Amino acid sequence: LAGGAAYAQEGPRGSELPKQLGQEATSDLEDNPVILSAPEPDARRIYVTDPAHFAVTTQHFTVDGNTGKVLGMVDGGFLANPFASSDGSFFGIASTVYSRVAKGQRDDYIEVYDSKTHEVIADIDIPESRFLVGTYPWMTTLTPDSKSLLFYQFTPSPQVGLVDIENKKFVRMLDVPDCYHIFPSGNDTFFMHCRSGTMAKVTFDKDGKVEVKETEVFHAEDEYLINTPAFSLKAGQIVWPTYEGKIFLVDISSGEAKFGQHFDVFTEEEKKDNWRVGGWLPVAYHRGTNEIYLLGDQRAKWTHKYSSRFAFVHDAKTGKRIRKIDFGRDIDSIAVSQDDNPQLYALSTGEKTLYILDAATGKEQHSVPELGHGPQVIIAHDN
Amino acid sequence: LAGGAAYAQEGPRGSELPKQLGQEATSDLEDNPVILSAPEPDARRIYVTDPAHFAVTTQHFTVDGNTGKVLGMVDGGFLANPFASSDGSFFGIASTVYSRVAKGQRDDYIEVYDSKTHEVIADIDIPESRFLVGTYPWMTTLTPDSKSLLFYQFTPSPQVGLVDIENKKFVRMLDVPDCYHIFPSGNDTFFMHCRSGTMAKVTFDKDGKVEVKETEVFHAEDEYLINTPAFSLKAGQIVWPTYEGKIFLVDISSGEAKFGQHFDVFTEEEKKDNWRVGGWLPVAYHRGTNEIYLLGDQRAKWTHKYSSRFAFVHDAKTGKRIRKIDFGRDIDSIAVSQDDNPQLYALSTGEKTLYILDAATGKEQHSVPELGHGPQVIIAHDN
Amino acid sequence: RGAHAAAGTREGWKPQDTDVTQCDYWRHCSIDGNICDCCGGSLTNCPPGTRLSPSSWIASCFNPGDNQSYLIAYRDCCGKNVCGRCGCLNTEGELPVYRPEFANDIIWCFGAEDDAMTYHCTISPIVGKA
Amino acid sequence: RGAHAAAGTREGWKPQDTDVTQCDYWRHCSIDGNICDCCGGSLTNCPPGTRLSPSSWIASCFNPGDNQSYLIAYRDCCGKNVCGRCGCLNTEGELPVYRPEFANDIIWCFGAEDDAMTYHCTISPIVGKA
Repeated sequence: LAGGAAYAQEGPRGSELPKQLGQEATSDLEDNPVILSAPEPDARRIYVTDPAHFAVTTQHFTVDGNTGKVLGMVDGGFLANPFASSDGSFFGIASTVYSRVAKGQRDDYIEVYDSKTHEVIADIDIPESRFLVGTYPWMTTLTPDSKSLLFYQFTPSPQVGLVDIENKKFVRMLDVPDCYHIFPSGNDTFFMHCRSGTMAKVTFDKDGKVEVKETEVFHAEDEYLINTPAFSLKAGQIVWPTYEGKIFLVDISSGEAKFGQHFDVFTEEEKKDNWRVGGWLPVAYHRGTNEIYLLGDQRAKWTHKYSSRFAFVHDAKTGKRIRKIDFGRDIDSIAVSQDDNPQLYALSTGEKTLYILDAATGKEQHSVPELGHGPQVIIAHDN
Repeated sequence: LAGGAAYAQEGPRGSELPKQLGQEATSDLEDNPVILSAPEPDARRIYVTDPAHFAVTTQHFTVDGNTGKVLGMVDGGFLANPFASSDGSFFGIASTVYSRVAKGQRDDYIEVYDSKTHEVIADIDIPESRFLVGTYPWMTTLTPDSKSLLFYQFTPSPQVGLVDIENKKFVRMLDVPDCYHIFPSGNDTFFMHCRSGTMAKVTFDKDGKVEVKETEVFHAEDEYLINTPAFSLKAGQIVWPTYEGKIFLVDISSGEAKFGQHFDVFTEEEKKDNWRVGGWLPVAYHRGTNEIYLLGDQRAKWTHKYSSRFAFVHDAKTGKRIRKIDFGRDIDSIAVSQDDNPQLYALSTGEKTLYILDAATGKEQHSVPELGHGPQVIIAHDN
Repeated sequence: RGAHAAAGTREGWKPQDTDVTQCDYWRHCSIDGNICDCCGGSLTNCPPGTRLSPSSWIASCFNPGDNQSYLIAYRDCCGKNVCGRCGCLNTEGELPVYRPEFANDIIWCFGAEDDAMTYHCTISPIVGKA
Repeated sequence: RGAHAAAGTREGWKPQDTDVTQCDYWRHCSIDGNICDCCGGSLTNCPPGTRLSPSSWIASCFNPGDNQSYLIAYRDCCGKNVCGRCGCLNTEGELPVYRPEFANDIIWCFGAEDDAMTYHCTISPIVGKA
């Protein structure tokens, strides 16, 4: 045993089968283990993102609403933004990692996964400048044809990054005004909401030429639009609540921003009883029935990001209340499946648990515990 | 606003001050914030490591036993091993990170921190082959002069990596027999425990020539030595309990392995009442008083890694029991400070809380909650 | 409190001015993250090994101790993974992201040394009377 | 159970053979980590996107269903961060690291594709009767 054997030229990889163990380490099995694939996504396939209270690694769980089972998961870096193609073929994240856990060399990238195998089908380098903020769904958005991805940059100046998903490469940064969120209405057009209170229509061509057209101001300065509106890419409809429960509707399906008739979810009486909006994703929109779901509770002013125990269901057209759902617990985020018999997904960040309810009756169908450290976001393909 | 400004040649870094905010973002302050330094370490400066149940990032908390305050923390990668220089000037970790969170390019490295500023004073690349196993303190060990670090490699074959901490560079891998753990007795000599039940003395010279000498077998095959013995580098004393509470003593201070008189912590009667060892770090050794602390409880066989509610204090020389401490709660790991008025550190992985007791009376002095997700390891400089 | 950020309650903000490590300490009225005092820093200083951000979001917080309101310029301490201790989410006067200087979901490490942009904890220095 | 690995209890191992997602399922008698069935895999298959390890540690587990003991060859599914669901620590017959083939603290991903060595979850296939 004396003497050090020449250390192999190509260093050890630390993943080889240990020579000193030999056969004991690899047994023949009665079972024949394989790596599973998730089923083809349907309208009830959802992804739950755990930003883990600003931790440098995040988890993105694939959940089947029909069974309440976790189908798989992918890893993201710091404040990774999830996205999912409307045709269900892929999903992905815009992510940020560092060479030494939370310091050293920063690397931003887009990772795209096959929605069944969860294998990486694209890993696209982007400039290290995507906006690092609490996870809002509409800051990183695919174009309707799922061929391009748009991500927001806040500093050094407002820009939107264009990524060619199909050819797996970053294209360019587009200059935009001091505006936020990205709502595509076409494959070369998206809308943003600006500090001034307007909507900006941004059009870009193959050579990077950008045209910007802002609408008139459509909400008062003290009508604070929450950071996490509901948006249906397929319907071209933005449902944007304020802290106090006023709903602004912006229809971009025509390629122009058309403001629908805004309405208040809470009655004057409810307002007097301090009913207000509250949660991380407190609003969801069901395309088929044109119904809006809004998380609300009796609460003091400035508690707009805390959980709520009730969801108010309103008709987007008439603004009328249709029903009210009592969760009987604190819920931070909601979403709905877009099928004709929709499920209501209700996520408790504190309990790290997703509750799956029948959206019509409010009856609980499944609960999915242990979803990371602080899950907050729910997205779906069919949107 | 029309037209895309030329995208700056040297891409945005995403960390600049946002131009669109200007002054609003940087205010003059009444207070004058600075970055603090921790005080000079004393015997009660300890480091608590949170392997976080096999997560790819770990946290290593610096705690002051005197005040029960967290003084700072450093980030590690997957199953990072902590170490601390016996002179208190630095501490560090042996760590493993990946380019895409948990996959992609693996990078193993040693990071060394100034024990006051917690700034990185060395970042040393090593082969990507350090042993990935639950965190055992004595798999990564500094030599007595704190100038070299030795880390264990399990695969492709048993080797020990030699790192020149002083000159901040990896030196070489040393071939060793099928043995585990690294207990240095000198700056060119360390002891290991082998599968065969012997201790191996490994000596290495400047040119990498390795001499190995094994002792006789010193314990029976069914006397299972736990993975986390206590070791005093300064006293050259290994305190190695078995699952059933038999203590083997190995004194390497002379440069040879001298087996002391082993003894049983539990009496025949206690054994009949199912008293057995249990915990992650269930044993601690106080140099000055030559006292051994061992976690134990009434438990079924094969529950050796689960928590215990009691610590048994025995004199290493005579084997006699001196006292028994009742924690009144489940404790997974213990350590003691080496000063003359020692503190007993009792860590609950489930509660993520460190309890700091007077080692003599068992009286609780401080408790330090919220230490990550699953803290298991406690180390100190003065050892 | 678990490592989970203890969000404030629907009852609303009821500040105290005695314990800086609690989420209801008056200066933390619009903090979103971890109190640096619990991470090796202090009310107004960053922990060892972090990078101090020169930029900040602001909020006006009422001090029950002297019945005055003060402008707080929350500074992030960056370059380390999140501290995980004393996690708080308070939103007194917190505005949406399109009013960034009042928005506390943003990683406010802009301008810190080494381009540090990972979030560790937050300090609550005073600018002056509100 | 929280994400914290639910260690077995001092009372000892009391296996059941009805619910594979619980830590006391008989095949999990010496598992240290997460049950793949809770992570998108199954009792004997890895979740999507992971890498199946060809190597394993082994244990003999008693099946209360048929009063037989079986040799289980625990295989890790690798290449992703830890699943975090259904965390378990059981140590029936678990031996120290110097008897590695019976030791369950080791990351048993040796030989998996792409040199994957990060731990995600564990499956419990049978080798045969013990």
